[in-house]
Amino acid sequence: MNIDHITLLHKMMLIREFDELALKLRGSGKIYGTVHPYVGQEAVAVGICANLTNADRVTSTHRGHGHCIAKGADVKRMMAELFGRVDGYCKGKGGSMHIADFAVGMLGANGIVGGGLPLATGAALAAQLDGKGNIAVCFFGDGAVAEGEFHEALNISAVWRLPIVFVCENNHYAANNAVAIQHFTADLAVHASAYGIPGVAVDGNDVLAVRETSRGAIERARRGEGPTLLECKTYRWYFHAMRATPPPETRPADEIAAWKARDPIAKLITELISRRELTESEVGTMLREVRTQLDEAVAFAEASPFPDPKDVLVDMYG
Amino acid sequence: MNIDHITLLHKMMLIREFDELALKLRGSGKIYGTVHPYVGQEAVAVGICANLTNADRVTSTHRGHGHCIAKGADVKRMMAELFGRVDGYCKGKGGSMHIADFAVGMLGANGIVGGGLPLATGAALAAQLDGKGNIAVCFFGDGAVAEGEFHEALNISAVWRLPIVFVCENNHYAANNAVAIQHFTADLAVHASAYGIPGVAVDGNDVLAVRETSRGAIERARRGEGPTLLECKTYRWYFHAMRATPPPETRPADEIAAWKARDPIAKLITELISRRELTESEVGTMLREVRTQLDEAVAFAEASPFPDPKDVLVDMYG
Amino acid sequence: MREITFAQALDEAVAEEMRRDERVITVGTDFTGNPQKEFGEKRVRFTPISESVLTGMGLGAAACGYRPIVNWRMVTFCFVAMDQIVNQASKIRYMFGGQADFPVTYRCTTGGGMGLAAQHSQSPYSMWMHVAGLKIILPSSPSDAKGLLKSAIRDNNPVVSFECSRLNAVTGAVPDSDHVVPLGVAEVKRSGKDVTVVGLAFYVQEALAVADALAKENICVEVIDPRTLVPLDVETIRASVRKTGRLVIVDEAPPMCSAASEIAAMVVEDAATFKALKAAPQRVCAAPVPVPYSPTLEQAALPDRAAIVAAIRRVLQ
Amino acid sequence: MREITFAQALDEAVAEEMRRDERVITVGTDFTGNPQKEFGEKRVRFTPISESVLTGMGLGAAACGYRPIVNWRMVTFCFVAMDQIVNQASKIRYMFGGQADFPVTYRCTTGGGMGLAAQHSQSPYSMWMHVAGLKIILPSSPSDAKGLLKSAIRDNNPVVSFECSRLNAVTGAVPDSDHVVPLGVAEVKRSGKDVTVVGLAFYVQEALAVADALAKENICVEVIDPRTLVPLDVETIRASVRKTGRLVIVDEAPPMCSAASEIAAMVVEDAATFKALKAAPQRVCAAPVPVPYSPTLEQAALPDRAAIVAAIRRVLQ
Ligand SMILES: Cc1ncc(C[n+]2csc(CCOP(=O)(O)OP(=O)(O)O)c2C)c(N)n1
Ligand SMILES: Cc1ncc(C[n+]2csc(CCOP(=O)(O)OP(=O)(O)O)c2C)c(N)n1
Ligand SMILES: [Mg+2]
Ligand SMILES: [Mg+2]
Repeated sequence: MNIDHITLLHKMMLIREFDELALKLRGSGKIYGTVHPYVGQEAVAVGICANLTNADRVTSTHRGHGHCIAKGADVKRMMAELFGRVDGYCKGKGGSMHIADFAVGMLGANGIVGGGLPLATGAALAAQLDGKGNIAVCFFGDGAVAEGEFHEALNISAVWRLPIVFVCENNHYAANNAVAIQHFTADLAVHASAYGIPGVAVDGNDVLAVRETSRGAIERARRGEGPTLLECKTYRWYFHAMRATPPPETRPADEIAAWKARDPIAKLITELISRRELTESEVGTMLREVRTQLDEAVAFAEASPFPDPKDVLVDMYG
Repeated sequence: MNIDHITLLHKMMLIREFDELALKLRGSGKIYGTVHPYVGQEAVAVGICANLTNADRVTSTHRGHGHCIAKGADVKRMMAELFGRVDGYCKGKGGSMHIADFAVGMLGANGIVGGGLPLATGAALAAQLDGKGNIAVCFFGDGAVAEGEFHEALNISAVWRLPIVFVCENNHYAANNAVAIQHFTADLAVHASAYGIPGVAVDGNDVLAVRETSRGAIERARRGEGPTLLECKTYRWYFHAMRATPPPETRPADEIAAWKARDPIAKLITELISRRELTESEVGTMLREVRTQLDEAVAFAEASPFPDPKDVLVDMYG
Repeated sequence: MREITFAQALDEAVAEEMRRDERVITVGTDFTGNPQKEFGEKRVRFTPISESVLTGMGLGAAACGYRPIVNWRMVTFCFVAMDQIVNQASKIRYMFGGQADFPVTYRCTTGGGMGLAAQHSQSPYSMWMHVAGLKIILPSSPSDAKGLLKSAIRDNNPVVSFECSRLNAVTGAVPDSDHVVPLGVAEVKRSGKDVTVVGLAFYVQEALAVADALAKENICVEVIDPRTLVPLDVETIRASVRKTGRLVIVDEAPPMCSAASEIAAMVVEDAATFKALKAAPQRVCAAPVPVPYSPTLEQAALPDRAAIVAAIRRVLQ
Repeated sequence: MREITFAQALDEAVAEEMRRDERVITVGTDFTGNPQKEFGEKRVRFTPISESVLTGMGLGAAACGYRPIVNWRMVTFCFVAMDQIVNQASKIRYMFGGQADFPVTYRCTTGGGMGLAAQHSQSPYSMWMHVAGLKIILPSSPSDAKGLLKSAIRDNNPVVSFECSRLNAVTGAVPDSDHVVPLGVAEVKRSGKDVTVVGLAFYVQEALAVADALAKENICVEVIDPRTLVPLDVETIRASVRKTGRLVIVDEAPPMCSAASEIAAMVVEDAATFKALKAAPQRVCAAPVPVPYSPTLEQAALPDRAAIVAAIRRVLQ
């Protein structure tokens, strides 16, 4: 048994089950607002964060649950946040799109496409000034590559050789728009060359490959050699976002089926079983444990009170 | 004698003398606000606009006098605008940084670095919809390449195959900051490749080369084959901008001297004389004519009244 | 007259104007229905997520003879495009001395009340009002939504259409014919003599509900909907205040430098209206915070009927 | 006390705070003097022209223990960074439930009157005031400039420092010691009994000049400088109005949804202050146009002493 591999699998399962559950709870009205499920993309967040410590900072997106869990956030407090309760990470003020856990270096989900790129660049600047070999990682989607902030962040990071890894999660769609509507090419790592930084693409459904490839980029950043643009090719299994009811699927059925056949969790399980690092029954046990953990998270959230309306002005200024 | 070549020379001279004069008039307080001299970069605007008609549109920058003249604007009305008079292009409302002449397809100077890129993209969209083979040209500096709008404009133009030529006037400085402060590389045409469009660099001090190279890009756009990024390497002879007094020079003296030795106007004169298309005395005559034309422009501006304060609300809405 | 939703009314406005004038084109990352089917891929364009270039592109195409409708979707998203709005769209006509017209319409949704948290619950219309050079509509009913958006598209200037999300599913009667509501004309949605309540968007409906309730106490509330924020129909509001002597303004933006501040200021700075005022004008606005996610906090942050009633009672004291 | 210029006072504030706390860093495309000499290339950084990333970078570095000063230069240029201001900086603390502080200072110049035309003559502070979550300073003298900017840099929240260009060369006495002016405290720059004039930035000086002139006619003008726009020292202004019964607000932004609107609104909505008012409050603001280039038009567009005097006479009638 390889503890690291088991941890990867456990985190991926936790993310998947968390988001499957979040969708159900959104449907039943326990969760408010919008849920952007990360299901299908788990290998990206988990593979990359496996190389990070709490002193490394990440910024996330609207589709942020996976990044939170991978970076080490507590699902109890995440769930409480989705429920809008005082024990949530943001005391119920943030909700799904604004979960942050500064204690583990998770500087926040972000409702603005591209909005996290400048923040991550600032975290990288701080890391560079600190000079302790810590780094920043910025997660963003293929859609964000069309925003000016993407370009500005890469440019200044390259000029200043900031310790940062730009992780483009290319799930081939921005909401309902396929990548061809957004970009000349589906290979978004090409953007690196104009900034003189490495541009690397990796199978974002292969957690071991993601971990390995990102390790190179991360070590490079730690050594002070500057940023990398890492493109993780992946796919989301579900709709872009869900409010009260699931929206209709607009993507080709065969495309979805093909990507589901490349399930990152199943892939890792198969791999670990074939390496004899894991048995089927251990998988079953792990899944049950994950579900129990999530049941507890829901119980924790349910038990947590709603914020007192009188506190509406609290937390504005420091 | 080659009329086209003489026209190129004449326009370049007119631009140079216009801006030399504008600096003097700024010093004497006849012109208000800020003057950004184009001296040294004349071959860029003139070489490119030689391939355009009034139905082609250009957008310009804070350093816009050269683009105006090259596109066919009348120096009389330009000068009146710098003087803040009612016969100026903007009736005195715009000044140096906001001269436009829609009649000749000059959609305006722009005080915002990068601000003209989206406008030009819109003009290109209009040209594409019109389907008459007209195009748009967007002038901007090396500094603007760091702004997000540069990236957004290139991306959407590439995806939509818009008829546009992006002309980066790389004069190697953004205000006092050398290109190395702004970018990983001094070769800014590299940005084209990520968008799948041609990126071409040309000696921006060689008007014949600029005209020739840009013709290719322009014809390509007219044929509906999409945008080109054209980098013109050049240099400004003077400070970034002048208000009441000329600011100190911060660039290396030998660098300035080397570029002045590559004066685009002198270069064309030498070339045309060696080709026997021109004589020294014709150059002298041309210069005198240009100066007379500018004297007339000043007289025109002086004779034009200041706007009536009562008209302050006029022109707000159409 | 047909009963349709606010959202349908807006879609109809766009479709009718696209039928009426083929220079009308529209760009955005998404559309309701399938307008490409009727109007083609040239005139209806799906775009990359690049609000800044889209905003300037609309302006540039407008300068060249088209009448673009740029859909920002949520107002939130267009802050990345603010340069093109503030430095270009609002100034371009005047600073170029009126050389050209710029008939571009920018559409976006506004407002909270739906559990969408800070970034997705904004109502910052006053930021646009402050910038001289934009026209601004803010309808509160399906009929006004259709009529105002049609006027916006036909207007020769940049017009920003703020469309309140909480009104999307509201239904109302909309005239069948070519229904146009002129810009710059407020509407007295309910006439009264005791107090003037100026509501914006969703809060017009809320003010009307409050007026109904208070009628039972013989309090006669006049409800005014400015409908267009720029140009603002100052005279209709002032005339109402001169009649009632009392003013309450209701809006879901935070109070500071809001549309509500402007309405209060322009009412009191007119000598005759000031003289007619019998009580201190009251603003009923959101708490000065980013809109929080949790329903208990969001309710506390946004104005509600109780707050409107309380303000009315204050001015009636 | 030394006499120094407004511009020098601001430079001193930054230098002193950088000496005092090595977590203070500063980024921008240009700096006055040569701060890199004293503070090094790590802490003083010349940047590409990328205001959006700089704005968010300041916030991100602030989240990680630094105290960045981001110099936008002209306020005009930061409209390209508006997303990072409105959607990130102003909301990040509250929406994350107060997990971290964000001690970042954004500096920029404002104002017209120098022949720089529409894009380079803006005073849009009210747009930032409207967004809950930012603190805002707007000094009118060298002493306040230094003291407020020092407070801004020490504050644990995003603070925007609006620095009026027309004041740059103005000189004034500045205390030698560590001179700090607290945020949120207005100053009565001149005491009077007949009318309260609230001026902003350059127009504080103009109001004082007008007060001098009117003193000869025995008109006793009280001049108040809010100094900080957020938090706004409402009580000092209201107390003055309760004393004088008359209010004039002077600012070079256009009137609609301006700081002047806010001051008018918050004065009149307080019952006691409203009662004390003897005349309709007057705003003296810019014409509702982009600032035009030509001196004749620019003068017509911006407020001047004559306009202030006229407004004072109106409220005294
Ligand atoms: C600036 C901005 N524009 C538009 C949106 C609306 N929006 C939210 S998510 C999304 C699609 C993002 O696509 P991508 O970056 O590929 O991320 P994914 O959803 O695929 O994870 C859009 C358009 C937004 N949040 N911010
Ligand atoms: C968005 C924005 N940021 C900053 C400025 C201030 N500024 C005006 S010109 C300039 C330098 C521009 O350099 P470049 O694009 O290379 O053009 P050049 O002046 O060399 O022609 C700067 C920083 C501005 N006008 N707009
Ligand atoms: Mg995507
Ligand atoms: Mg340059």
